[in-house]
Amino acid sequence: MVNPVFIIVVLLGAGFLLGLFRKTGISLARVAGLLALAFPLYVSVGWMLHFIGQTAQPYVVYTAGTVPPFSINLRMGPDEAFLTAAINMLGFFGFIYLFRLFKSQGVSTIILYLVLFMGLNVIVMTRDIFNLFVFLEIASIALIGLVLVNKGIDALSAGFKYLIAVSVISSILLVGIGFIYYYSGTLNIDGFIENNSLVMKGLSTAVFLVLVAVVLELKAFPANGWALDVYQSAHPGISALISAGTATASLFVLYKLLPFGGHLWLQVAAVIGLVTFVGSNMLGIAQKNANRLLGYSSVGQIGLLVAVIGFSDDLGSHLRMIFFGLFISHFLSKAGLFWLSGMAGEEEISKWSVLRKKPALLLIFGMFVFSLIGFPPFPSFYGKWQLVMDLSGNGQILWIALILLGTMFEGVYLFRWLGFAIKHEVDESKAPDTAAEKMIPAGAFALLLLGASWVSNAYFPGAMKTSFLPLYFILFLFLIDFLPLVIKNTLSILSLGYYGWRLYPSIQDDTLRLVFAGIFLIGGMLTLFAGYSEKGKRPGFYPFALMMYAGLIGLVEADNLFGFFFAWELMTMGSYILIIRGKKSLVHAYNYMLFSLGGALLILFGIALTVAGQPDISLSMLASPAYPGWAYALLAVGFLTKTAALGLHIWLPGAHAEAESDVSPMVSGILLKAGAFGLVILFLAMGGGEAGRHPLLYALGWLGALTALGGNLMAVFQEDAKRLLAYSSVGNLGYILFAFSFMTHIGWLTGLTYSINHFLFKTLLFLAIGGVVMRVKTHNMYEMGGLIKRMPWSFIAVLVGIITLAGIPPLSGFAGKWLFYNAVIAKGWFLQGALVFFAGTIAFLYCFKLIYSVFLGQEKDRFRKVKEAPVWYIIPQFILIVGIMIFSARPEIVLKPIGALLSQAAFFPSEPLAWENVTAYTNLGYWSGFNIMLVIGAMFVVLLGWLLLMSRKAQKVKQFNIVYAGEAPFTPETTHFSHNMFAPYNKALGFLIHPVATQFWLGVNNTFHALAESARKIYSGNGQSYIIHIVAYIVVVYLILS
Amino acid sequence: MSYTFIVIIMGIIMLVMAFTAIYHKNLKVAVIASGIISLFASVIYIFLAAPDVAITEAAIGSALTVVIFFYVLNKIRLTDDTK
Amino acid sequence: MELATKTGFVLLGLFIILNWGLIMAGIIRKIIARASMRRGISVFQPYINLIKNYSIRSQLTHGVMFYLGPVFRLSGGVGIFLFMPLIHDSEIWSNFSFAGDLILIAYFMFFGMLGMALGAGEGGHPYSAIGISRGLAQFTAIEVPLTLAILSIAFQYNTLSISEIVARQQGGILNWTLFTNPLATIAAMISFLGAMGHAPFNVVMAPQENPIGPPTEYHGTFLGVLQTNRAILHVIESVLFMNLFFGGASNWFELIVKTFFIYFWSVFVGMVFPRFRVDQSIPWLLKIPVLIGILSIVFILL
Amino acid sequence: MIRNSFLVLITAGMAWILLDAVSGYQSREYLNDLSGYYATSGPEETGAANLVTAVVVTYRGLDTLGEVTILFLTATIIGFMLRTSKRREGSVRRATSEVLVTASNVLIPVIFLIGVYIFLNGHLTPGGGFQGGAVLASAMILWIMSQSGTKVSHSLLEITEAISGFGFVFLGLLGIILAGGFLDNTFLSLGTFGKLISAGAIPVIYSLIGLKVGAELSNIILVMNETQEAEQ
Amino acid sequence: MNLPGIEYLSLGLGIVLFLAGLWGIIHQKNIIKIIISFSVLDTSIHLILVSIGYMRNRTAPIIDSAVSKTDAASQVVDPLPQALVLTAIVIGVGITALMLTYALKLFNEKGTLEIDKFKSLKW
Repeated sequence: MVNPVFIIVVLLGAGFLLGLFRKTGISLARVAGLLALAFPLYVSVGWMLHFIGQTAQPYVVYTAGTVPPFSINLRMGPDEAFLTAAINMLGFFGFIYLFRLFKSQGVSTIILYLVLFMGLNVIVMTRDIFNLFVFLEIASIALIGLVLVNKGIDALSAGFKYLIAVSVISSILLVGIGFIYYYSGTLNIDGFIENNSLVMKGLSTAVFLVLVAVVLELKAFPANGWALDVYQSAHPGISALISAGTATASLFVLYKLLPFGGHLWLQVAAVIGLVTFVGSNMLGIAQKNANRLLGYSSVGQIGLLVAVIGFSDDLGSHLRMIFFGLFISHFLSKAGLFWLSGMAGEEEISKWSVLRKKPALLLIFGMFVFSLIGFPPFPSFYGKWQLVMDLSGNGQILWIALILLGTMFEGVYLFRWLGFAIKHEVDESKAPDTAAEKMIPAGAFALLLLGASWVSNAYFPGAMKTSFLPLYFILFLFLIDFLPLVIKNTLSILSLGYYGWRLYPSIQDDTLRLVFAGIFLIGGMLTLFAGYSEKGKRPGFYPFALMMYAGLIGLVEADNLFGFFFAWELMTMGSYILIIRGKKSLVHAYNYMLFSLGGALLILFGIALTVAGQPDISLSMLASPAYPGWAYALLAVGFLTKTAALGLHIWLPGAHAEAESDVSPMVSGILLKAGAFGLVILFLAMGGGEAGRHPLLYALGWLGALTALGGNLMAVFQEDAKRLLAYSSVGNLGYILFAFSFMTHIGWLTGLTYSINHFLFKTLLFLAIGGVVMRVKTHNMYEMGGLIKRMPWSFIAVLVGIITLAGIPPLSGFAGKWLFYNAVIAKGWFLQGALVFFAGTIAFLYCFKLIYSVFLGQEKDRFRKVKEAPVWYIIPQFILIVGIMIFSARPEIVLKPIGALLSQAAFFPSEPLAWENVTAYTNLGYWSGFNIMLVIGAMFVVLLGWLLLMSRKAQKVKQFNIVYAGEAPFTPETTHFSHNMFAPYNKALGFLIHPVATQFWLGVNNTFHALAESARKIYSGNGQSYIIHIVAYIVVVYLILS
Repeated sequence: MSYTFIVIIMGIIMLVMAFTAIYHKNLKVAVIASGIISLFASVIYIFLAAPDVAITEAAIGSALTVVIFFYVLNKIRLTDDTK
Repeated sequence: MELATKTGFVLLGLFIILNWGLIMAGIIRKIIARASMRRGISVFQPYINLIKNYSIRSQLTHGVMFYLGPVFRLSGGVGIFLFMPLIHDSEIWSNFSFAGDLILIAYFMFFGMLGMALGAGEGGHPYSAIGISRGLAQFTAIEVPLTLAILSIAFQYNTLSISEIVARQQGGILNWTLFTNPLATIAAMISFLGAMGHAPFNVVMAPQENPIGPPTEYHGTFLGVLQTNRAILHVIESVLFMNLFFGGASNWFELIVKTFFIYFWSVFVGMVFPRFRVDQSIPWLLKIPVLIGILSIVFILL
Repeated sequence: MIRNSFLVLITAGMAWILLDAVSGYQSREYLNDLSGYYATSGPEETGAANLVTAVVVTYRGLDTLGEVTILFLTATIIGFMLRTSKRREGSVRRATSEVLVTASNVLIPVIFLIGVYIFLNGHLTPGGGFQGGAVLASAMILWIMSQSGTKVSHSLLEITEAISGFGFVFLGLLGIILAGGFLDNTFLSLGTFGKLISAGAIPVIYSLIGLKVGAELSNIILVMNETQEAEQ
Repeated sequence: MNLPGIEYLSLGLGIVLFLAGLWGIIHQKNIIKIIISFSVLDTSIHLILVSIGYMRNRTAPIIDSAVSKTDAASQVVDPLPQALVLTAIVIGVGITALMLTYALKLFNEKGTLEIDKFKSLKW
């Protein structure tokens, strides 16, 4: 272990000596600089490793051969080792990033760079406040110098604003330090904390001055315009240093000095931090400039970290863990994002699509974005989770709400940005700068981020562990992305199969889970099958598809809330990428993500209110939440965003319709069940039949009924085949929600039957329509017509699908309807039931429209040559048809064990469904799927035979021969009656589907945008106003405190 | 205390100078006013038993700063903006 | 009971129903003609039509679905028959009603409709699709009062089994649902008007009245099949309403009389009222009959 | 008007805060533990008669190192900003007066010597590296004024800057190796109290500081003088 | 007349100058004026710091003929604030010089020194 003072010696010595080489020797200087920066990295990483291995004790460096408080001392403890290691890591890689720049800018910049990092190291290590002041000045000034590597008025004026702002802040700091010395007689941090209390007004004011100055150094909102300007105008390589480097050091300063202020200041820091987090992120919504946006984000994230420090009393022993998680994500991602900004070379976030030319960059970009918002497996996920849990344990509910609100705002702009990068049209003439010296740092930080994720998982407390096995496989898929599609697809299918085989023994007794696992896994394999028909390598598809499935299965597998939420987020992340792959999916995927994120945050909130800081986070905790009403409501709404309940549904149609042909069935037939599964878990925990009278469930029942009606009604008026199916999914999920809300035995059987059915027929329909769309290259049904002759197999699939959907006997859809009636009558929810029934009849309209417009009616000339859908689409469809047939004929295979479980596990012991061979009995009625199938089958065959016999000589004629009495024109004008098919219906009931929800969310969106747009006017660009903000901020905070 | 009167008088002058430095339209006059504040401050330092500080303030805070100001002001040969 | 015996009785029942359907259609058309001071067709005209159609030699088809459409249609009609208990307390005339209850029948009605829709759809003539779209649209509204009525009586009798519902209405005319739950009956009977496709809810048929509607597309044997189905369906739907609201039938005579009046009700109303457009009929159906249906449920709950 | 009243308001707010900060102020009677230690043990430990110097160079040597670094940074940045722009191409604006040239030729060495004297005696008398450095810089100013129009070489300044800065760090390092810690001055003999050659490494360090400060300040002035910025 | 000690006076003077400097910074539009105000502010801080280190009837913290090494503790004023001020003065001049250089460059870019004219970055 090297004496940390050598960090100063080497960096400063090198800095001074490089002054000799100002005119010549830039190459030498660059190498020397890099070596000089490698040294502190080596030192601090060495210390860190020793601390981790617990082979080192905190080390104090005394200067001047005297003990503190008489001289200045530096400390190298675990915290310092970690932070300096991070800072020096940034220093090293940041230097590489700027390597080319240094050549053009000369040795001076290298000197500034080395001194900057010397300063940051000392800021972290020093235990003397005046010394802190000096080195804060060093760091600020070095940065102001570095800002100037960007020429022009912008950087210059930003640098000046920064300079005067920092000068005023440090003046305040200095005054505070002076009075602290006067009142306490010491400048030593530890000495002060040990011996002083703030009873004296003068001293507390002095402490106020010091701490408020530190807070301002951390760019507290809204007195932070000066920093934003620098973020925007500085070279991205430099902005990275500000965001990740100086902020890190300043954060630690706050951590060191906050004990000065005692408990009061902890609260102040928490408030200031959260205000900054929420405020800054909200203003970010309106921001379009990439670097400035990163500035807003940086300020916000640092605010959150400040708040975490402020919460240290509440967090107790978890403080370090939470801080680590949030900090390291911000640190790595923000530096990485600034670096990427330099590589993209675009200021407008909409032009970041240029990254697409280098997929690796896009991948890294995505990683950073997800990590910033706190998606798994990144460390911030762990941090945010634990933070929220602990806060809730201490009853700090309002804080949680603010944290989640800020995160939501952050998601709003970060995902817009990510979406642009993935999907916005790209300027062909531009390309990202992928010079090695820029790739290395960005790549290294991305790898470090992965490493930190692993560390988080490995070292966080026991319950917060999840199997990383699927993640390793996903990583593997990223690595083999260059391989041909066949291999990747096969591997993916096999992996799902293997996982199912591995999982089966653990859930075979839990039929509920088994059903959902079956939907996810079998559905996954079937839909992946369609992928074989894709051409090319389909880069970037498989890792995310598997990520979604890993998440889905993780939901089933999870035995605690953490694992559940982990899986939930994983699924969201994967599905988002899958959805955004569609050609016109930019907006829709964005909407999907926003609703998913909002939902996930509500779920997190709900979980927090459930767990409330208790160590036990198993799923059974849901049965006795700390704040039952709120927890349940939040969880329910969270899950409903995924099931697209009415009002929260507006993301779904676009997202499902515009997705790729084989992605639509994944996200519609399979993914939606995640929400249903969430509801199942939640409702079960609410305590079986007893909870049936819960007002929440009553409300959800109505919501489900209205969703069913609204979704189906909207589906009727769609001209886009996939959109029609998507709205139909909204409606169907409404049925499912409705059925589960019953909280009765039969209600649940209904819900599960609907779930299984919806999986079967919606996957089938989306696959079939997807195959058609692939061939005819349009979604508009009125442009199709008569395709039955070209695509008979697809037609059969759609026919089976709509019969099942409509619930017509003998197919399994009827099972759901029958159970549904029994449940409604038993429960007594007649009005809602009638509503849902009405929705069910409306389903006929769109079913007919779908099959008629696409396959029947007049054949279009332009489609006379289209082929049947690819065989890889047909195969899974027929497997699904077989599934439907089996489920139709022998529903008891599935329903019986579920019923047994529902009774046995004492969820819903009463009113069971009795089975007698193949006939099901309730106390109301009976139904025998097998017999119905048999009777109808026999009858159908007989009648068909009879007709065949009677019309055996039937002559096949072309369609137009009848219409035109045998004299069809050569190219007849086709009159396919399809567009606006249900115009009278629209006239009658169209008012019901007035897009209230869309308008509402649009209004919310506009409100926040307008708010952000007007609020950010305070950043007038006038350096003096920024100073006024600072002074006003100080005064206001003081006012509030006294 | 005999110093007290001197300090009071100097303080009044310094305040006047501060007003001048902030409000005088001629930048050079303003610079000189700020230099005088520094200079008088260094005298007060001597009264406050701080000779080291006094020398430093006189040499650096007062003289050198004013020189640098003048260098810059000379470069900015501007008449209308000095208002 | 042996499956063969059962099948035998079922076929016999089907035969009776078919013939009664044909005759009833003839009688009613005669009555309508007389009421409008015409002489009208022969009562046996439906038989003649049927035989004529089955014997036409020239048969044209457009494709598989065109072919299957009538089969679906007839399966729908026959299927309802198969699952419908005809005579109260008679095992031999209960058909295959052991396989499913009221809900099965309610949903099986769609089977035939779907087949017709698909078959006509493949014909390629836009008028077919226009007719179907109107029919389906109106049908959604027609079903709502019926559903409310069904829910009402299911709750009233606490069963969904048709045989059971009939059994509960025995023992005097006052035990009929008509009297125990008049609101449900009114709602259902309004639905019945729509289901029968007579005025004022027969705008669905409007495209067919032009010379090139589905009846032109379907001709010969196909049309025969459709006519067969219509005969069966009209009777069997009347049987359903009879079972639900009018005490069922304890013998064939009762069945014939009751179905005749039930069916006649729809024709009678049709003669009195003009035709609704679809966008008029739907709001109308969703207002008054639905309100009545809701009241019937409220009434039962009280 | 609104703006001004707001400004008055926040200034008043600051006044209020500062008044609160001094509210506990009263004239001090005793040195506190920290300064008492400096007064009693400082001379012994460091060998410096000037306690301020003892504090500046040893006890708080790290601050001083940082402060020198700040000066170095500002000089570097100013150089970086101004040198990259157009330099004056030896254009003579006006002839320097003979008097000034002659006087400066005499005065410059004297001023220079005074500066050296000040920082060499920093541990004994008031004054030290900063003050001496400032004096050296004033010699520089004089020289520039007298040499108007000729180009001045930066190399000497840069070498002085670099060597003295590095020397400072190096002496600090010697403190670790030879004595009790970074910037410990006792690795050289403390000598006789009150003599020029005493107080261990303090005079050496202060001299380096003086050279460094002088060089930096001179550099700033030189660059400012040379730049043609804003002289269109 | 019982006059207050000079330390009170200089402390009060320091505070007033601080406010004056601050007022100049937030009120004056001209960048040079802002810098001048900053240097006033800087000076005021030094004055405050030195004042709080002062003790009546004591001498400068230098051991010489007047102050013996042994009871220096009762004879000299607090050396530490003075040391801090030394450091602060040098830092102050550095920053002032830096600000001035910025002012020069800014003027060169835009031909004006009005701070509201440099608002190319905002929001």
